[in-house]
Amino acid sequence: MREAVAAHVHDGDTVVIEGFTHLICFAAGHEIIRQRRRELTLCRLTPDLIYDQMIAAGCARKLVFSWAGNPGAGSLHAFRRAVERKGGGPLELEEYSHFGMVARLCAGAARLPFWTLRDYMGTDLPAANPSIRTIECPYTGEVLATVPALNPDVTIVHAQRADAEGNAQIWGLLGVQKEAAFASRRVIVVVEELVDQSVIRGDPNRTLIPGLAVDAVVVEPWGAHPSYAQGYYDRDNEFYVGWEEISRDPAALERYLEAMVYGVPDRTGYVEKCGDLERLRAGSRVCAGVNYGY
Amino acid sequence: MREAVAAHVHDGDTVVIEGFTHLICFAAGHEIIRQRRRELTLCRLTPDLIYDQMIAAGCARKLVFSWAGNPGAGSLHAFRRAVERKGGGPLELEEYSHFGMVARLCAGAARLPFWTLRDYMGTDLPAANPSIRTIECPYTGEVLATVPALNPDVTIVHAQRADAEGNAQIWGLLGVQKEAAFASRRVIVVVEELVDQSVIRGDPNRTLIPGLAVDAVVVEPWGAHPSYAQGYYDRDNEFYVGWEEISRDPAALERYLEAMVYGVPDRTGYVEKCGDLERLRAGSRVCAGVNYGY
Amino acid sequence: MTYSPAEMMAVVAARELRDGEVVFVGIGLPNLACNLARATHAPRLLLIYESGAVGAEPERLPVSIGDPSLVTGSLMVSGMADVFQCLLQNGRIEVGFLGGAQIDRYGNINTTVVGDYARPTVRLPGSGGAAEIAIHARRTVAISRLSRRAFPEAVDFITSPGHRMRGRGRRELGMPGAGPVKVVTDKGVLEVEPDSGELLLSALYPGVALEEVRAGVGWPLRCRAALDTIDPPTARELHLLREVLDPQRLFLKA
Amino acid sequence: MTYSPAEMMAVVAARELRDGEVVFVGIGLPNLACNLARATHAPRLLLIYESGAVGAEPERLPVSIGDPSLVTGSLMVSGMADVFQCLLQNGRIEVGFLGGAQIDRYGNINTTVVGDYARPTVRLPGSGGAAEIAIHARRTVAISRLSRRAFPEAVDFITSPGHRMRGRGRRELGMPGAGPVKVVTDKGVLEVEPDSGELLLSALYPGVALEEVRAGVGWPLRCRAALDTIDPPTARELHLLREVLDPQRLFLKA
Repeated sequence: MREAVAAHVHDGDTVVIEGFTHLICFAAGHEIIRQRRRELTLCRLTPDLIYDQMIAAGCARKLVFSWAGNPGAGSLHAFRRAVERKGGGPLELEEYSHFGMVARLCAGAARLPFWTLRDYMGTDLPAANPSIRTIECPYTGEVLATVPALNPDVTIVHAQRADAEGNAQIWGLLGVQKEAAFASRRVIVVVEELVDQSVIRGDPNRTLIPGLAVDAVVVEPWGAHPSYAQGYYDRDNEFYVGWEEISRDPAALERYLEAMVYGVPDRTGYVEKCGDLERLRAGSRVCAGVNYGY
Repeated sequence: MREAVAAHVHDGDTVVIEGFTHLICFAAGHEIIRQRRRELTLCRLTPDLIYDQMIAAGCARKLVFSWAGNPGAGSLHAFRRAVERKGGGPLELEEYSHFGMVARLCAGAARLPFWTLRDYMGTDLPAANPSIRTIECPYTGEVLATVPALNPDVTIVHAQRADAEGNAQIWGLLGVQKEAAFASRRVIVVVEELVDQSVIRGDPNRTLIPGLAVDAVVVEPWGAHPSYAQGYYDRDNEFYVGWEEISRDPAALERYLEAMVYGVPDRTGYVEKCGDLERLRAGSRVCAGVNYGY
Repeated sequence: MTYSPAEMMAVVAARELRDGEVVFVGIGLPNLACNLARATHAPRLLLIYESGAVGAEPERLPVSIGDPSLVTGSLMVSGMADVFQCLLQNGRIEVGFLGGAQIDRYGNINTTVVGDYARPTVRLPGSGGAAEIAIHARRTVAISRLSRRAFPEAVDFITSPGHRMRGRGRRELGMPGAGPVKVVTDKGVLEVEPDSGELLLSALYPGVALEEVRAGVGWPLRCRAALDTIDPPTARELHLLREVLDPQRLFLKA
Repeated sequence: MTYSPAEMMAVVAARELRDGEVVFVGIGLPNLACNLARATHAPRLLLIYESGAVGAEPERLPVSIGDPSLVTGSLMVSGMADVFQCLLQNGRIEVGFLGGAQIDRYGNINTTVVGDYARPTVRLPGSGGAAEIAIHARRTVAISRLSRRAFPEAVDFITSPGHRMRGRGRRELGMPGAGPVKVVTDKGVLEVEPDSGELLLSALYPGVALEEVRAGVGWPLRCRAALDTIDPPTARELHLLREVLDPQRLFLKA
């Protein structure tokens, strides 16, 4: 991870770490904090705890997003302090809805300059964000919304497994990882397990991101904690609930970063310091295979 | 099948039977021929033998397509006779490239009136088809191609398996079946196997079309023959090669339809008359399952 | 039998759902309402989460819309591009649930900022999928507790459009869905008046006085000509909520 | 060792491929060329079929681009929307193969009609993915046998654009890829002259006279200043083609 972040994440980059609740790569976020990257434009539908930590650590110049809360538990207070100018920031915002962010990545993945959607009429979002525009249908004359393509410098995707060439398989929630990877100039795939290519070739319909789009593969078990990896470990909901108290207090947040990010050399160190993660280990619900014969 | 076609396919309808080489629902095409539907607008990327048969049988008023050949074996002669005015037709054509047809179904599935693509510059296709137009990007000013949405009256998709509500799972080549189903007013799913819903729920990432988009489920083993169903049976390549000779001769084609379509009451009759289909039965290449536990 | 306002809200929201409908579910009370409906009068309700889980039947109470229990045993997992394009924009969602820090006279909802957008007093999470749910779901049901702060005459920021936005109506703006036809509160139900687009009181909960509702609304609330009667939660509904659906009282606290 | 024109064409096309490249493969000679390259100098060539099979390693000779053997054991199966948007339009395809009934002086290819579009003498299959492959692949290689009919001065219909279309160049028209930089024929190789966009003869196969090539081209074919030398197929190449890749001579007949 150290080498991958050093090689592919630079100061000033536009960075996407995707994963909708599922497979959020905290391991990569922490390494970016440790390497003290600055002036990043951070993009994610849901900034989640990981971007709250990166904002608190001073990595971010700008946030591009659609829902900035702590899912099911409260606020992202480092984010709020920055935006409400209560001791944080400044932090530039570029705000969409989920569909708008998804559409931006669809355009990026298709290498089109924009994407069309039926959205935003009657809302105040276009007034808050001049990048939300309109276009007229060449067939019906209808006016539809557009958003510009998002083509990040680097996208980091956490996957359950990949081979050494980065052919990555994901099951459970898929979010916008495929679109983000194809939209990006560089792609880091972080996996719970590195598998032999025969595992990938055994079930090719399960592959979400092909190795041809991947620049680095990093093996990092528990790399999504406190988020989750279906079939590997559950979400650490206690940590999400507890984040409310940590992030509300800048000193507590700083202590957290000191202890769990700056204070450990790598993900292995983090996992050791977390203590008993085994309580989150997934139970077994293995599905049946299908026949690829002919 | 008889009831599903009677209920959902009407004279004058715009009909899509999709499946790219894989899972082409000949069973549905034959039933439409048997029920003597007329004035249909037939849409498919690759008309293939099935639309050649439907054109020969007089079902089609118009063909919307992007590649009209007999893959790996020759021509579709009923189609050619109609277009070349050599005893067939008239048959109206609306012609795109594959990407254009895919884009039309993407727009239809998203319920947008058009789709944008970077295509057709320098080609004679827009001159041949005035529905291929352009649009100017509201961000960069670039001029890009557009195609209009395709929203068929009815789409027929063949799948390996579905539950009684039509939640359909497909593996192997996926083509544009998902987009066609979502674009369509009505959807018939034809399956090799009807399975208990627990099979579907056991591996939800394998589901391509949800039951909420499906109007009828028909169980028709061997329903894609002479096309193939991965994991069930191989393509009957001899039939594809032999079609060249049948379709070249209008009388031979008529004899074929009499024997194998009009001359059998249903798919079971067809399968019996085909004789030894077991030679096409798929070998076993069952993949491993994945863990959905948490 | 006594019951809490949260329990009543979950029950009233559940009764809004018809069997077989396709529902876009949020976490918390909407999720409880949907699962209560499934356990009572609407066993064939189809639950879709914006995370991509379709036909979820979670074996535990999901703590987020991306909970793994929503995936395991579901009918389909869609990528989010399909969720928004093929399901929501396609018109497949019959009911959507919305909540918000502010709901105004015309059903506009604000989940973005309190105060000015550029220098907000309180920065809220933002739209998520709420803007497009409000536009595309065939109808939406909003759930919110009454207070003058939560029900202002006009919201500070329109995140999710209601029935009149700066004087313009939904049809004029080309919105496919009917918008927030009902608002389920802790004291009664508001419903839209079709012509004006204004929210009117359509029902009071048992034992609630009209003045209690008016005290929690920041505009001169009008009442529908005849108010509906709403039955209190049944013993079975309360049993399901308390013992089966949310035994730890995660979302039924107050 | 004697060899057929088809064998020579497969060998020459194979040698055009560099190890590690991402290739959009067609059926027939392009497929044989790719698999020959993989078996010789380019083991890491990545084969993508427009049907959606990525990284295919078929255990039998595929008879169509949708053959099940292309799926079994492949690295990924993409839906066709992803094939065209995320792979081709995205710029991930480094080499595309094209064939056609007609190829003209500027590399334009016709697979649509002979004669007038509305009343064709011969109706050909149409574009398939050829139009967008010609536009987006970083470079394309065309394969076709020489004849005056197949190589007219100007094609009847431009299905896949070459280097000059009705007087306009690729860059002017905004095409991302370099187009058909080489045409592999049964007698020699044509290459584009960058400034004029015209196809020139760049190499003759062993034992072929210039006049034989000129006889199969419908315009006054110019030659590059210095012609490349092309080695005949090696014994190993012929062995692989004949014994391993197409033992039934499905595509190597003539």
